[in-house]
Amino acid sequence: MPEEYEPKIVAFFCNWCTYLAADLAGTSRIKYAPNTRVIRVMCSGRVDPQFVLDAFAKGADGVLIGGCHPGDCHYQEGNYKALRRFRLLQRLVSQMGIEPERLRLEWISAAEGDRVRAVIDEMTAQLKALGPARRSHAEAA
Amino acid sequence: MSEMNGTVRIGVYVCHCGTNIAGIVDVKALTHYAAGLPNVAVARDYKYMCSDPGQDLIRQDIRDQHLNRIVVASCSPHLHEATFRNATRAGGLNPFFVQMVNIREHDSWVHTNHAEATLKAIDMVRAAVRRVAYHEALEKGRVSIRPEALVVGGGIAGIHAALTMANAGKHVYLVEREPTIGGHMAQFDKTFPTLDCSACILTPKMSAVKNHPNITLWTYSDVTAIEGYVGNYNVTVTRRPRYVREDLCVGCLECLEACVYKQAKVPDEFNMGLSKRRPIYIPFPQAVPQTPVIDPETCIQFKSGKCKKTCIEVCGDRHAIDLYMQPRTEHIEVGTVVLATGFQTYDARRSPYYGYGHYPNVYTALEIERLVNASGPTGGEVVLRTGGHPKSVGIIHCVGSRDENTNRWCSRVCCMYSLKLAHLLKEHTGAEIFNFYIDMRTPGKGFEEFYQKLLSEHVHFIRGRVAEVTDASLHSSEEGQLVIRVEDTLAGFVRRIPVDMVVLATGLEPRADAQEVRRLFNITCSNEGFFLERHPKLAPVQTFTEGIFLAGCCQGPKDIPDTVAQAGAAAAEALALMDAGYMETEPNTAYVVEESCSGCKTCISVCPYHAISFLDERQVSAINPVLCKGCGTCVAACPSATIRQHLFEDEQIFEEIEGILEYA
Amino acid sequence: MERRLKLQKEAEPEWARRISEHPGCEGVFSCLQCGACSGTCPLSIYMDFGPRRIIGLVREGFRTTALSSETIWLCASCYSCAVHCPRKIHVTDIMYTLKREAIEAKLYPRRLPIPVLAQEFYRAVRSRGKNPELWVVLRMALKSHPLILLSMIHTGWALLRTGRLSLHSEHSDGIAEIKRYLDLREVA
Amino acid sequence: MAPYCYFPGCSLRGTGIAYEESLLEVFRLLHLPIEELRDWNCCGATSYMSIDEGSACVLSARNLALAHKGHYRDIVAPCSACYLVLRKTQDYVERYPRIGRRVEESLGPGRLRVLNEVRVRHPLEVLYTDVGLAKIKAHAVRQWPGGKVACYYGCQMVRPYADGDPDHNPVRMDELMHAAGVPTVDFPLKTRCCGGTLTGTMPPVGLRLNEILLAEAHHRGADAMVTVCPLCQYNLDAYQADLRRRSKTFSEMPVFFFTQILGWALGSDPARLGLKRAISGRKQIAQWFPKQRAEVAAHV
Repeated sequence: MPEEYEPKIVAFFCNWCTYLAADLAGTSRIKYAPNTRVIRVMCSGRVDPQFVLDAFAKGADGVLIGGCHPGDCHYQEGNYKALRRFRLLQRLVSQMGIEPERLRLEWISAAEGDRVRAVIDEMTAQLKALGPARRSHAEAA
Repeated sequence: MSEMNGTVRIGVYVCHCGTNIAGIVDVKALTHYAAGLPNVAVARDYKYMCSDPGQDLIRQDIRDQHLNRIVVASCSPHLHEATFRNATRAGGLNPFFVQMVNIREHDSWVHTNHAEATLKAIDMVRAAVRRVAYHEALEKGRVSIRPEALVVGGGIAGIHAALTMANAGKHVYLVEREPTIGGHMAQFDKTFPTLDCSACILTPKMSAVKNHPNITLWTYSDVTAIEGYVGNYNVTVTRRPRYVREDLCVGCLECLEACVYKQAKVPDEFNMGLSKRRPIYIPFPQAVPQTPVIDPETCIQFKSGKCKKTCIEVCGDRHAIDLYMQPRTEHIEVGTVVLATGFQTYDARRSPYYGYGHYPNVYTALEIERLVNASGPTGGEVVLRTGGHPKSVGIIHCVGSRDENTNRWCSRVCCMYSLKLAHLLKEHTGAEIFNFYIDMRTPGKGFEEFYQKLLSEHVHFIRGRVAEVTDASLHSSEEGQLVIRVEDTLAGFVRRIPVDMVVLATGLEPRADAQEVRRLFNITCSNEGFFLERHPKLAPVQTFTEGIFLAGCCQGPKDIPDTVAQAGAAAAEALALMDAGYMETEPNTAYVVEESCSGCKTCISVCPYHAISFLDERQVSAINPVLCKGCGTCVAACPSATIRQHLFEDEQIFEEIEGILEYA
Repeated sequence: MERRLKLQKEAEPEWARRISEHPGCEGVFSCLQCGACSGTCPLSIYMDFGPRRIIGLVREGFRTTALSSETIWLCASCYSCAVHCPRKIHVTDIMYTLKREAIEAKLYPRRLPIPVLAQEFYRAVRSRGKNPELWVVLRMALKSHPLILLSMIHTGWALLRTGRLSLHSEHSDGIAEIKRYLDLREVA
Repeated sequence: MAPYCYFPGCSLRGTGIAYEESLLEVFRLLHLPIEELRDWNCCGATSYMSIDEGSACVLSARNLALAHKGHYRDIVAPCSACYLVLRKTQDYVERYPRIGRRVEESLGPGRLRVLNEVRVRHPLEVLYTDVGLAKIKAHAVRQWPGGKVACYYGCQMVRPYADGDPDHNPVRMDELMHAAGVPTVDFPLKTRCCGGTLTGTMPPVGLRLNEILLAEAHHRGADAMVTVCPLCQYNLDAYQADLRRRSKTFSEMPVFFFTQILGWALGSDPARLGLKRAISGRKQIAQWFPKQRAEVAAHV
């Protein structure tokens, strides 16, 4: 690649913890990599596996799901449901030949603005190292 | 089921937010790009979209340009979604045809590269434009709000919140963990900067609580469970047995004198262990309720069963003492909750270099409050643990505050209460007083004046964080005293100052069980562990859980006036809800498309609110919109994609995903 | 009398920034100037500035003043400041960094034996791989204050008669390897 | 069990020779296998850090690498300076890539990670954790004749890389002494710096620091001081004559290595503990350990 390749990460953030953490990162003027695009859902439990597969199919280099810490879910246990689905997704995705680093689930509470930076910067760096996702595989989904 | 109804005409509005957004994102380019997107009828940028003229743009365009979808690229929806929905409604359009794009918190404030930030904004706007086309008209739901309120914590914050709501005619349940209400304020001697007697201004409010027809006071009790949702919380309160029945006790306190323990033997919690109490006791004379407690840990009858039970004898036919009392569980329904669970002070043992717990004459500030108090353990006479009166006192500020090794925040009240204690100790003992501070913080009405007063009283102020308190003397002049070693950073040299008494101005920190309480009420904590408010500026007493409000130090360190003000604010917010009698709810509930439901019942198992039932006759699931909180878990779980969610329809999210990823 | 005035042109903010990038010096700009370091330091009472003011000088970029101070050399690196600092600043490591800079810039106070000892020690170990205590001390004394030797005679004799002074100086067998390791710096 | 790797450092071959003698004796009595690190080099101490921290880390890295090559799990560094620099090197190569690269240049590619596979231990911590107070108690066969002792921990062993003992108030040496039946006094200056090399470079300053320590120990009713570091022991022991000259109220006291005291309690032949190498308090030592009189006399 001539100029540095910029991966694109689709992020699903829950309305009550991770989305607010990202807002906090903003109000605290914490700087991080500009590679994520956040889609707000009420709860990480709303993230339908199809969303993730569609994102990869349409050319996402990575998908990040953010929810409340275990026990802190605004809807009691949506994040546990998300976790179960996530495990399933991981297997599915790897069968499609997509590297595991490209799919990530993180618990980030509304108070952890700096964690948003840490996670996004780390994931961006990993994806840069990996290079663009092999879309052909993804489209098989 | 949403589909593109008629021709979609979208208006896109890009906010500069002064330079907050425009300083990083190229708003002109963004607007120009948006104007070229499919279905976009008009795209504008404006300095402040949230201002009236900004909102007018939307209203005008809806009428003149016949817009039926609105996209606002500005700040977080948590801040202004309501604003733009209202503007849209005012324009004669259903408010749910709006989609916000967060290009401030999630873009301009967190990125530095103009090109990258603008590109990100472009992606996000494109996604919103595609999404909003699939929006549909929705009506807000309503939940009724019960007129009863629960206040947790009976310190000055809880007391004031409870009284305010009770005076407004609402029924209030005040639950306090300790045997009496009053909290920390009851332990203070005087209050800064006015030096009026803490008890004198607190106790009238305490008895007001006791006598208020609209207040149910449960002391020695804990909230053990809470279910339901805003307006309709079901609360379980467990009342621990005090072994003296409040309904029968007349508060004569004869039982205390009658106790077989002629000499009190148990360290008195209220006096910070500086005095002793009996197994049957009342925390302090003006305690509310005026009902003694029996502490089974130390009562002979409970330990051995071999007590003469003189307390019961003297209580006579009042029969108020009941050694067989059991814990009681109360179930109540309330519409709103005010949390006022307060703080705890930093444990000075965590800073061993100051010798608390090792040198008897090292005290915490709270201990001094009791020591100088006329009704305290020594009747207000300042006597050292080793006997005698101090001729010199060192007050060390910022103990367990502003310290990365312990608590990193400023506790806000220590400077002022240290000044207060300096004044009181000088008044009581005439001792030489040394204050050791890092920065003197007196930003409050009359605070700076108070500082000035102390300076004129010849109290010493030495700027420097004390390194250690030791009894190792370097010179005969230090023999038998505690030596404070500190750099006098203003004079520029290290000093050793021998004193008879050391006072540690310990900071304020979250209660040890703050995390459990937070989970119980389903709210969040900030990093420090204090309860997190919904917005630091605009919603300082709200939480992210509707109907639950914060008052006092459980939200962060603050002094009494600020606590009372905040308690009033919390009460007002709760009252506003209860007086309205109902609250509008986001119409983001899930719903079943019956014809495609396979009746597999997967959804029923995943719903945390039991909002989904199975209609046997029709063999399909049905969702009760009142119980549904709109998390969408069932939607994602439904194998036949037959459960859907308003505001978060699959199409809408797919459009958002593809909008983000489609490179223009 | 001494005229005390600092012109802003004497300040070197770039240097301050550079220092803050050295290992252990990250915290220099978060200093509160509370004086916990100088207060707990057993030697600050002999220092011309003391750790707190040194950090003040560093972050304001007063390079020469900081590097020519005696303070940094009197630091015996007991790390008391580091564990007391409410901002977790590694004051001791900042002192080390300044010592290195002072030697490179040849700004260290000439009359002080301490930097001389450090350099003698450095040379001895480079050539032997081990530190021949007696040798290093002698050279240090001769190079700075030969008079110190007088004060050492008693101690020296006591050590000798209790067999605590090894006159022959040990070598590491791997000295060749060690030299190669250490020299890498010069080439790199 | 795998033998401990013994890293004497320069002092234990010179001024601190008694530390080596007694340390090895204690390990022998407790049947702890210990072998000297072959071909070790100087740790660089504080001086190296003052001139070039890269090289300082290289010096210690070499010792760690040697220990790893010898398949040792623990490297035992009795000298606080050595202990600190070894720990600091492990810390720095992890935390600061620049240092890491510099060290890797020397050790060769891939050798960096091995450095943290060796555990750096101080003998005090080995005896406290690996052996344990109970076993010391059980093996302590001999009554201590030397009265009360003041346990002096010094600085670099407790700060900043304290191993389990709280850095503001370490207690493990005191507990070991009690286990060995040796009474201790409350010594508030237990972690106050002895001045290190200042006794040599700035005698008035260095001496004063040690005067304060010895005076306070005496004031607290201690008959002797106990140390865990060769430099502390040297400073406290070697200059008492000068201190006596400075003030008549000053009274001499022996300054032991904690291993000398443990060795005695564990029943060692005093001759093997290097007691005769003391410079100060030789009178007391002669009284407390009569068997030694002949030997001591020979040196007076």
